Amino acid sequence: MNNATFVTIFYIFAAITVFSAAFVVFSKNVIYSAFALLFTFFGAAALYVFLSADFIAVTQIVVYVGGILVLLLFGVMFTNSIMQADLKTDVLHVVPGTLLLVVTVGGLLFTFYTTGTWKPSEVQLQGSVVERIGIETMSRFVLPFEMASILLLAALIGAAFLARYDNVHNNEH
Amino acid sequence: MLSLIVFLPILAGLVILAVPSSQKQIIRIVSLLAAIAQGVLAVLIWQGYDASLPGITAAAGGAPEGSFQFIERVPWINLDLGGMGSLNIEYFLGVDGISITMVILTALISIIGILSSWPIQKQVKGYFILYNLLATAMMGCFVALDFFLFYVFWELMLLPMYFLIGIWGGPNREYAAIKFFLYTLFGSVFMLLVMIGLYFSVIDPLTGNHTFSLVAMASQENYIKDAILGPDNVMWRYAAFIVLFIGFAIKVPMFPFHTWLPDAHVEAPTPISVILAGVLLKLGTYGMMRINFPLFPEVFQASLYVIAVLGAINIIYGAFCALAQQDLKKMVAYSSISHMGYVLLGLAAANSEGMVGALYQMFNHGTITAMLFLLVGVIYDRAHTRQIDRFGGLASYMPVYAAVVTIAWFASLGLPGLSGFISEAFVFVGAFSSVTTRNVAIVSVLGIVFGAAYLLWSLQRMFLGKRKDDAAYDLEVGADGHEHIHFHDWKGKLDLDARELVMLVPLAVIVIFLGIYPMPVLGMLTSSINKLVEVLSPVVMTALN
Amino acid sequence: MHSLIQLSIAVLLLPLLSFVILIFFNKRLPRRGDFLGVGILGTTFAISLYIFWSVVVQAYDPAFRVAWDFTWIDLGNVPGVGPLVIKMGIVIDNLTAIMLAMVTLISFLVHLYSTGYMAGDPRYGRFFAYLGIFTFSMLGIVLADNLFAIYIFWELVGLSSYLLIGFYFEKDSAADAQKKAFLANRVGDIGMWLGILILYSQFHTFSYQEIFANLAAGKFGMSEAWLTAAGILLFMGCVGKSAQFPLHVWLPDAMEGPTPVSALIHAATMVAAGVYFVARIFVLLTADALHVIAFIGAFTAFMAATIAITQHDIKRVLAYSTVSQLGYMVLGLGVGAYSAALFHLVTHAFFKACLFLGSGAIIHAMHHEQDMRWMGGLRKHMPWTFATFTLATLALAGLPLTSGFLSKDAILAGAIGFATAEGGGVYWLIPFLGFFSAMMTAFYMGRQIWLVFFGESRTHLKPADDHHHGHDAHAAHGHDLHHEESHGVHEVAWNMRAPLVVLAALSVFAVYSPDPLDGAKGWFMSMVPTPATVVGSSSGDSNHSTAASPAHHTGILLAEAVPAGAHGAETDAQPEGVASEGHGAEAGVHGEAGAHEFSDPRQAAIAHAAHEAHNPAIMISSVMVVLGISLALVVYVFRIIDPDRTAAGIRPLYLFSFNKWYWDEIYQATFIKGSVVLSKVLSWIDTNIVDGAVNGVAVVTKKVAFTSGGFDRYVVDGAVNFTAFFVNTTGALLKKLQTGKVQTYVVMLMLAVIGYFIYYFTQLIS
Amino acid sequence: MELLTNIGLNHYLTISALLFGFGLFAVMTRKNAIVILMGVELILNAANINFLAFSKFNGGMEGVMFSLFVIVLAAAEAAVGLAIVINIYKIFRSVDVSAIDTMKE
Repeated sequence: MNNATFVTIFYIFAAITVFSAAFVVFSKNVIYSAFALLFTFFGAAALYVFLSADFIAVTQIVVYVGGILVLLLFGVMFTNSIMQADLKTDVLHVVPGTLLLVVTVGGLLFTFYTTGTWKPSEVQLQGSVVERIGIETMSRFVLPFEMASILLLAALIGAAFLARYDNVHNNEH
Repeated sequence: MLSLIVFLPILAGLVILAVPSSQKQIIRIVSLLAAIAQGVLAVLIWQGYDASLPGITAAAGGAPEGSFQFIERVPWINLDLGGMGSLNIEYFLGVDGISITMVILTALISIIGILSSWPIQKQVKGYFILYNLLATAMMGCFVALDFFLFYVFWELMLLPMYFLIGIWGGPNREYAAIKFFLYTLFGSVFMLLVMIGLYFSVIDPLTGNHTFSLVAMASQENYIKDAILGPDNVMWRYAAFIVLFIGFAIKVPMFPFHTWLPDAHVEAPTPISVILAGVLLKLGTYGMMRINFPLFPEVFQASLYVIAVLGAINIIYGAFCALAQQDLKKMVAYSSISHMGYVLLGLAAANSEGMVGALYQMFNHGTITAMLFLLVGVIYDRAHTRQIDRFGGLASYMPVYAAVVTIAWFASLGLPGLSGFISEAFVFVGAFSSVTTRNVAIVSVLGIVFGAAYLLWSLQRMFLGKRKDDAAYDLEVGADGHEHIHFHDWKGKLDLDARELVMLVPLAVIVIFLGIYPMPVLGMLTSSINKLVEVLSPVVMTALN
Repeated sequence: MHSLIQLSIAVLLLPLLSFVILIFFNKRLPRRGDFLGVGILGTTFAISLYIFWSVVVQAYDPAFRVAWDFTWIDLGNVPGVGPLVIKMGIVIDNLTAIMLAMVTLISFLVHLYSTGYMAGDPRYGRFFAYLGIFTFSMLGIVLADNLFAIYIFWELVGLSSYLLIGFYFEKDSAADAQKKAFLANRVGDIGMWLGILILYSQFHTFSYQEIFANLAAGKFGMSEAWLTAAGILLFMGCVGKSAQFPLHVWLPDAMEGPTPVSALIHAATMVAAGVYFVARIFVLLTADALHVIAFIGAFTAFMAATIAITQHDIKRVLAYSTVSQLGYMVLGLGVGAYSAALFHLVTHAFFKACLFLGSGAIIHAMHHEQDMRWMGGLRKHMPWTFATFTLATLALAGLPLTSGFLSKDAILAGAIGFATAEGGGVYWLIPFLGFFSAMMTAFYMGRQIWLVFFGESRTHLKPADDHHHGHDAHAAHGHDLHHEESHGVHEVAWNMRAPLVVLAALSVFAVYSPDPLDGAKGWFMSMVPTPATVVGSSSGDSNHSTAASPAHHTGILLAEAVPAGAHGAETDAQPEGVASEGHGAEAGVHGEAGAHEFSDPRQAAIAHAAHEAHNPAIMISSVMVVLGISLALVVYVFRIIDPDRTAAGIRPLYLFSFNKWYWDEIYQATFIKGSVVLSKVLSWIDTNIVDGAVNGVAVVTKKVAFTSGGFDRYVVDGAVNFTAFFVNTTGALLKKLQTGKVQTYVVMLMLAVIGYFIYYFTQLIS
Repeated sequence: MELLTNIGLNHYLTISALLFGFGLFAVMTRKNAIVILMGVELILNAANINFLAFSKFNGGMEGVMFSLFVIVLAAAEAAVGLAIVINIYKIFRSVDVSAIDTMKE
């Protein structure tokens, strides 16, 4: 894979990511947003591959696309009647939001490009990092790992508790 | 032991809180039982008291043990003040000859006060809770050996007193209560300043820290030389002495700070008058003996003559004012002023005879004046007036009452054989023996005559002479437009009843017994007084400085 | 403890027992317990008589002395003084023994008499109780061995006197009189108390013996003037109690009490206590103090005699006569006739008690008529009373063959001796006043005897208006059995008669002295010799100022102490050092009775001169007495001079005497009114100025408070309110930001972040 | 041109900045709670890209590990967030966050 191909592919995925993200945000229809988000995730996963993080990319697809996105879709379906014509969402704070969007992005980009003092290391990540992830997980990052597992458990229970259908609770309100 | 005797009334107050306010009898009985228990404890303390230990200052080596007795000492509040050091307040109780006398008096008067509170019908629950709070504060003042603790009890006393006068008092009660409260508060504000100044001037020799301990403060060697109230700061020491003296003098009350007393007495209900005159006034002179004088002995020595003159003014001025009064209770109030003048005079003598006389006078005035106020209460109960002119020939109506009145009146005018005489005699002996106060003593002796004059005159106008007709009474008492119980309604039950006799007879017995044989009380206090005189004597001061 | 001490304690306490029992239980006892009072006093008298017998008759020693004391108050180790105790004790010597017998005898007789006189009184039992406490206090004075104790009993006597004068307290006059008596006595007492204080402040003891010993040793640290002052101040106690000028006004008023009380207290015993007390402190009186005492005594004797001449009330005449006679005793002490004065005390006690009891019998018989103008002719109705009353009158007048003659004469001899020794001049005034008073005494007593017992009954002459006095007494006594008319005048019963006879018998010379003209030959004056002074006479006549030095004194005292050793053994509880010296002093003083060899030159001179003056005194006084009696006869029996017309002729003088020299009015206008006015003024000052100042401070504080309140409301509070307003407005504006919408908050959050970024980067750039 | 063809750190950062901006915009402006959640996911992805980019060009594993944890966190967050949204829906019968302004009171 030569450099030109690499660059081209990079730009393609970058464009997919950015534009689909823009679509997510600007689309009035929630369903469309959700599907656009799918592309964003894919794009991001591709970018991860470019960044030598193949395992992360796979995880991204499995977790985001397979889990979170489905969850979001279910959320959309739970909270909106699909048959209902008006699946659009209203916006508010458009002017300050836009302003902030421009300022934030502009600020960030300005910072990135003016800093110029990023000092990339001589040794960059090369190839697959799966094995190193495994080693790191079980050595330096064992504590965050375990904590993440506890967090997940807590989130599992919490989500199940919150979302369960509680008739009595309902009636009270 | 001391904690128990101090906080028993408050415990009783808590119990009363739990009793429904309709159960008046239970409330009274609980209070009475607490007071009696307090009395029993006082007797136990008296029995266990070793009269040979001196008190006033610490024993050799700086420890209060071996000088004070029944000591209870635990750290109470420890505040770190950063750059200013730390604030160490102790819960420090103990008795010596001066305080044990007052403890016994307080316990006795508390019982009498409860008995005389029996007929009170208005908000009985609140009354007794406040009363018990007052009893705790009084007792606490007498046994506290930490200045801060003393101050806490001292201020604690004001509150119940204010309400007891302001709620259960006579027609002009709010005025009297406010006057009492503000006056006393005015005095104690300065005390607070001096207290803090003293704290930073005194080092406890045992711990090396600053201390509020009155025991440590009473020894001049514990003062830091250049501290604010240290021996070098003569001006501040004078100022501190004067403001402390005024603070205590207001309580005594000393001329010209006395005017709250007649008002407070006239408006206060009988038991509160008894407490006020019987115990509270003594706190002023007790404070002088415990705090004001031993902490500033050289200033005390310099101001003997002034104190003696003020005492003499109290004696004679009080007697004259009493002579002019038409209201019997006001007359008795002024007699209190006159009699507390003897205490001041005795203190100013600065020798053992005078100081023994002063302290003994405090005790005796407590018992005698309690009798006087109880007796005034008795006649007010029956006639609903205290105007001396409206009575006459009462001795024929109420022979027992007249007899008790005669004993009380004669005790008050210092008849030998009754306790008041011995204390007054010692005061004069002391004041005359001291060269400084000799002239004052000579003038003050006139007080004996005027004291006899107003008491005998009132006795004559009320009790002797012709027995006024019932009809005449009707007319006179009814003339002011108020509905009074007329004397003829009381026929048969006019004289003292059993409850009143239970209050009065023990006091009369004490007054007579201590007049014949004073050693039971004097024996306790002599060694402390001798120590106090030694601490105050100029010889010791020059040796130190 | 010596057996006599034990007995004397019994003597002291028995009357107290009588008081305690009777005051509490008199209503529950049969006859109100009068038998108990009489019985106890009888026992007391018997014991006293035994003491008298043992001391005076058996021992017959002028220096007899037994003492006992105990620690009453222990003040511990007093700084600057050392161990200090205050002791109470009893001392028995000849004088004490005599006084004990006298007091208990009269008290016993008065008890007995009262069972008749007071019968039917509603407070009959209480009367005996009061008599009991009086007797107790009086015996306390007699037995006390120190100044503090005597002061205590002194005031207690005052109390019992107060109670007894006001026994009929329903009468306003009685209530006034009792108050007056107590207050007048208090005025005297404060003087006495100051005197005690002067002595105590020097020696830190109250004991006579220790004070005397210290004085004799010259340890008195203050100036001589203070010692004189101490003497005069102590004498003030006597002035009050013995009704000397200027405090004599209470005694005549004290006659408002029941007559037995007048006899016991206001004639025989209590008023004599003052004299007794001066005798006790006699040795420490300086010459100056003695001069003051002599003049006051002489003046009192004279003044009271002049007043007695014009009084109508039978008891008032006797009261002023008592004042006059007390003046004699004080005069006697003042001139140094110590033995004579005490002798007169005893003789006077008996005959004056007899007179009072006799007058009581008369009053009783006359149904409480006390005005002599309406009496007369009682001689036939009351022969016993007449006889005893006359005998006592003769004794009082000082006619030879009576006890009064012996004692009065000795005093007058002493007065002449004193005047001679002091070098004449103004000092002759004292014997002159004495003799003049003797004449007047004879005159007014003759007048009394005649008005009461001779002539015809004048009861019917009494104007109806004048009845109220008797009436009141009637009502108070509850004697409504008889009516005022004097039909029932008859001799009194035996229990009232017997005391009169006993007391009259004791007014005869033979009881006291074998020689009817010289009391000095009798046992009394031998047994109670004049003690030597302990203060020297340096302040007296400068010619005699070779006062014995303290060392000289002590030497004599110690030397003389040896023969007294026999009695020294009897003083078991005495402190060693000082007391034995004191004992020696007493012994030395009394060592040679009869031949008075005083170490003090002034005292010796007076004693000598008095001895010389004995015969002139007898003659002059006899003449004066005869003159007085003759005058009385001329005026009232032979009617040569009409008393009424004479009185009208010298009306100002008459009124002056009749109104008692206006002393009451003067005192009323000055001291009493002054005190009341002063008290009113001070009370006004108290309420309006002192308290006014307090209230003024309150008002000012209030004003300040209102001002600062205004300031507070409009400025301080205004600021606060503005702040509140500002906050409120800003809040109202900012509230709009609080939409409750999460996204608004996010927007703001981001704004803040961006703000920070911008700040950060500007910082970074610059 | 060099800048465009030589893919370096800044390219990734630019992408992540844009994603972050879009995510923030969604969170700020959209009324629908679900879309807000989506915006959050976008922000998380932007962060992930940054992590990985820095990790890549730094040669260290920390960024990789963190992005792994971020994904885990995102999963948990999505689950809980959706549960909350559903609860909100149950209570208010709406997922319009502008209507849910009970915090105002």
